[in-house]
Amino acid sequence: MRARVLIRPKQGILDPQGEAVKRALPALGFSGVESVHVGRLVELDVQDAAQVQPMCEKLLANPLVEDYEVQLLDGGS
Amino acid sequence: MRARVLIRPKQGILDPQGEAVKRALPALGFSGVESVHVGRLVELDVQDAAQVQPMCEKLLANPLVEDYEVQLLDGGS
Amino acid sequence: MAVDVAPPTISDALSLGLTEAEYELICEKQGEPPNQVELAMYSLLWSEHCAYKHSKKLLRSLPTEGPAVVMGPGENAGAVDVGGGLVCAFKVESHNHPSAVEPFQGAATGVGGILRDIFAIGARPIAVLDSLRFGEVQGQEGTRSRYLLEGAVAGIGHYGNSIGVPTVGGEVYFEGPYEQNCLVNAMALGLADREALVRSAAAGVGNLLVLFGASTGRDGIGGASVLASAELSEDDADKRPTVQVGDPFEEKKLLECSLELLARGLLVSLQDLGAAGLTSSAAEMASKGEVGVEIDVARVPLREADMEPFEVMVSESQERMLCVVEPGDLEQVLALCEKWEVNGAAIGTVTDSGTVRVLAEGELVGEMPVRALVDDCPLYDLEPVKPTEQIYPAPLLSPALIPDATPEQALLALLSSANITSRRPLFEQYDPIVQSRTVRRPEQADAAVLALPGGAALGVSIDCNGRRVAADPYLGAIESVLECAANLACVGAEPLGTTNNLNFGNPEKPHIAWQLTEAVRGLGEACRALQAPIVGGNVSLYNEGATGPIYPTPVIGMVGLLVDMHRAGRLGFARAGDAIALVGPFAPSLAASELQKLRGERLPDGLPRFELDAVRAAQGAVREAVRAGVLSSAHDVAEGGVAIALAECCLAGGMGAEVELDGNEAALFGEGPGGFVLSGERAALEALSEHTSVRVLGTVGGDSLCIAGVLKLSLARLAEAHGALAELFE
Amino acid sequence: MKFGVLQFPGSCDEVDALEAARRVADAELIWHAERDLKGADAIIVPGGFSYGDYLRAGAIARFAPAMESVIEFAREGGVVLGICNGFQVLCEARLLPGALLPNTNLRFTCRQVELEVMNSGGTFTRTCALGERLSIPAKHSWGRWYADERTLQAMDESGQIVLRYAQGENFNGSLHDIAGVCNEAGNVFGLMPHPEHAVDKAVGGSEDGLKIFNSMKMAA
Ligand SMILES: Nc1ncnc2c1ncn2[C@@H]1O[C@H](COP(=O)(O)OP(=O)(O)O)[C@@H](O)[C@H]1O
Ligand SMILES: [Mg+2]
Repeated sequence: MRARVLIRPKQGILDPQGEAVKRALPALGFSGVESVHVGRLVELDVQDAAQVQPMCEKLLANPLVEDYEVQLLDGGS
Repeated sequence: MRARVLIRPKQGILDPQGEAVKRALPALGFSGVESVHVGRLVELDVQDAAQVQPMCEKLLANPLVEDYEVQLLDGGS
Repeated sequence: MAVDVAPPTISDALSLGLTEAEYELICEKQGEPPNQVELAMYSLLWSEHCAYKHSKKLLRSLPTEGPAVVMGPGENAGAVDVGGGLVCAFKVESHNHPSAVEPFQGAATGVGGILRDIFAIGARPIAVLDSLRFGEVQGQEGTRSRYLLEGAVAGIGHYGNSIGVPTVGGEVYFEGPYEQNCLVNAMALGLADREALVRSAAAGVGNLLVLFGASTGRDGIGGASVLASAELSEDDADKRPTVQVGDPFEEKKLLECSLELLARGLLVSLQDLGAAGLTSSAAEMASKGEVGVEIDVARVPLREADMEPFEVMVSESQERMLCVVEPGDLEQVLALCEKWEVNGAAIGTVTDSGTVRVLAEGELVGEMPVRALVDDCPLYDLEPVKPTEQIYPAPLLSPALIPDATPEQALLALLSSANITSRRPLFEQYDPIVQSRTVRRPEQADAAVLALPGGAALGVSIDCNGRRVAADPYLGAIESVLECAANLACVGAEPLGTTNNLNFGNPEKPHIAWQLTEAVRGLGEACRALQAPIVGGNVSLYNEGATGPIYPTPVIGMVGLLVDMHRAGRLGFARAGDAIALVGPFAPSLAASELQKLRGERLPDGLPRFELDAVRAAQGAVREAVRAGVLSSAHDVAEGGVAIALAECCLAGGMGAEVELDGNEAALFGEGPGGFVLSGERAALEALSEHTSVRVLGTVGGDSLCIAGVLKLSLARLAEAHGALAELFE
Repeated sequence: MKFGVLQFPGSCDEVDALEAARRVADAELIWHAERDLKGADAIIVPGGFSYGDYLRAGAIARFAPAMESVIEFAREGGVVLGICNGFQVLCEARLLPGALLPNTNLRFTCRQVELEVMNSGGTFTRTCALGERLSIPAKHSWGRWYADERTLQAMDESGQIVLRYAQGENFNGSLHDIAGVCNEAGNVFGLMPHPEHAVDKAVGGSEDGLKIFNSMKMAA
């Protein structure tokens, strides 16, 4: 089964990438963007969905600076 | 309104980050993971949702090596 | 944002790390119990980190003056004259605790912090060096230490590489006592025109305080959060990051912006924001200028809305600077901030009140006498007592060293041991060449060499063998200073000045107080003898955990001058047929040596004594020979003794050697100060005997290291052993 | 003859490139916000970490006003060299084919590498012999050049593959060991290694990088 993990900079923690993108957008003619955050996307095909959570804690995310969200998508590839 | 962009390495392009994660998992006691891919997550609060697509084309993703998927989430913060 | 909070109590003060007596003294200085903002600021400025409560008296004993010294301790960094109207600013600083929590960001922000100290005095950073200590990295038990090592090295590289300052050298040791308390110290060097140096003293009543750089978030508020007026919900609670994220891009802009502001003469004074953020920067600037300051926190650009005044004052958000400008220049200053895409805001003024006044939208929320904040924190005397027995457990027996190993086996075990193997897997992650000044990179010579305009050059080295300091804090500290000076001698550099970072355990414990006192005594004596005064440094105390204190680790950084960069020394053998000599008053001993460590032997109580003057004379002789260009290579004898030094010369030069040496272990692997392995014309080597002892050992050549009748090892086998660290990075 | 060297926020090797260029001709810095290329005869997009490499290396710098002028300049046949981050910027700007991806070792790596000259006819390597080896340092974490098979084939046929890493020198995993490529017209060239850090024997130990600056001088 396919699992998707969305990993974001923790709330309140500096997000330099998001800041840089936000600063860049107006010059490219994109206005009215209030906030930008850049994180990581991890997609896995796993046999045991219950393993995804612990994987995030142990390896995929750095809980000190990142929040993560697990989405289980049926099917897979 | 909140927009989420999922950016993935194109099919067939080597994804060393995904490979590294996959290699690391067994040692941590996780088995049965068939494939892992690591990409980028960009989340924006925009006034005009129609701008997100062109933003991806122009800046957020590199179509030569990356696929992207836009998700519009209502609300935002 | 009015703060109609119940005033904090003494118990708040205690939980902020103040003692009862200190709290009462604060009440006395204030004439009333401090309010929330005031207590937050006192608790930081009266902390060990800012006030040096347990070290200041000791530090006063260090030599800080000399012909080359332009700026001594007291400013953000020290500086020495390097000729041609230029000065070199340098300093080492620790980021141990943040690195133990999150090694990548902890090490990265450590580099960011020391670089700010350099450009805060108007110097352009030209080099970084790192000094690292971790627990043992082999095997299962080594997992955590490997993770810390990987993270710290990646973080240092990330910051230094991204900001365009070369990381040109460093050192790393792996020892059990660092398991719970890793050390991450970073040293930086900068160059400036002598006249262009700027100080941090605020001046000119009516001048403006401008904060520029990154916006201010809830970074590093940690402890002070007990003062929060409203109890935070779970959700808000993690608005207080426990880890600070470094942004080298922001700091690169900040660096260029600061230097351009100075170049255009727009700044009266400049100060970085480090520990204790605005609180310490503003108070220090006021104190040094003997003036007052007034700051309105509502004018500080925030990353997070709804921050309380005390949070703004104590925030440790990275990549920020504070400067004093004349009102007429404000517009130009802000325009330059625009150009470099950094925030800039006038947040206050210089006053004659002699106090630090904190306003929130014009409303007074705190006022403290500058003197009370900065100077009146009580200093404590140490109560040193030499422990009756060695306090450190014996190291684990190394599996690499089989019982009664042959000299060959012992040499390979040493060469592949974590403290001796090649550091290439680490330093390959650093950019050592940006700025086009690097004449000698890691593994080319014992010290890094950086070209100066006009053909001279700087030599720089950072070193400390904590295990030897643990065996004998006084002699061990002297040896660490001598090791740095020996490295400089090998490239032809004469010491100009020294910086140091005193990493120790809990100074309130008598045996740690003893280590600290003895080490500082040795440090001062060695720097006096070498005429390499201390121009700055840092202190990191309380590095101990359940398993005891770290080894006492007075990390020494030394900067010296080469006359001619084209004659910078190399460590590798360079010419077949060259003679090889062991030079200097070297009395090898196995006490506290790497071999003893591999054998799992307990530290001895004390190191062998030696003649400081004789070592200094040998260093002078080597330096002059390198400068005269009569040597092919120069390398000092350190961990692993003469046999390892020979192997390193072979590997660095890709050439073998045939030598004669006693087969006994002390002669092969014994350690101690004062020894050099040199190669060159036999006559040139023998000529050194005028100044120091010289023993010709043999000649360069072939493709193996051969010690007659003792061992013979091919370069290939040596290289394999020397590359052992690489496995950790796969 | 005059080189113009771009300077973005986060550029690091721009002064190194400036000084290297000055060994063979005049050179001057061009601020990213300026459209005026100051009459430069050849442009260098230097190394470093423009905009912190955030999002993707070169992705943001590619839109700087100065880059718009450089794109025009290149379209009109102007000589443009991209070094490391500059190479990434030129790929993002589509002035050069392909893209640069994270090193397969996933680490920033700095090594003195041996390069092989695959095309000695062009604007940037005319002072080199075919098959000649150049010793030049490389230092980056996003150096794995990639293009799809069709593009690659076309480039091969039209001699756009200018430099390869020699046997065993490719640490970033670049396709076919490719270290440097030019556009079809041959007036735009990008490489990951740093020729500006191989111009002085005393500092760095090799002078092979000068050949590239000399070639540009002859061409421009
Ligand atoms: N071990 C030491 N030896 C000499 N000077 C020191 C030492 N530790 C700290 N100092 C000096 O004390 C002053 C304050 O140090 P520190 O608080 O680290 O400054 P900053 O906050 O600018 O880093 C600096 O000038 C520093 O050089
Ligand atoms: Mg400072």
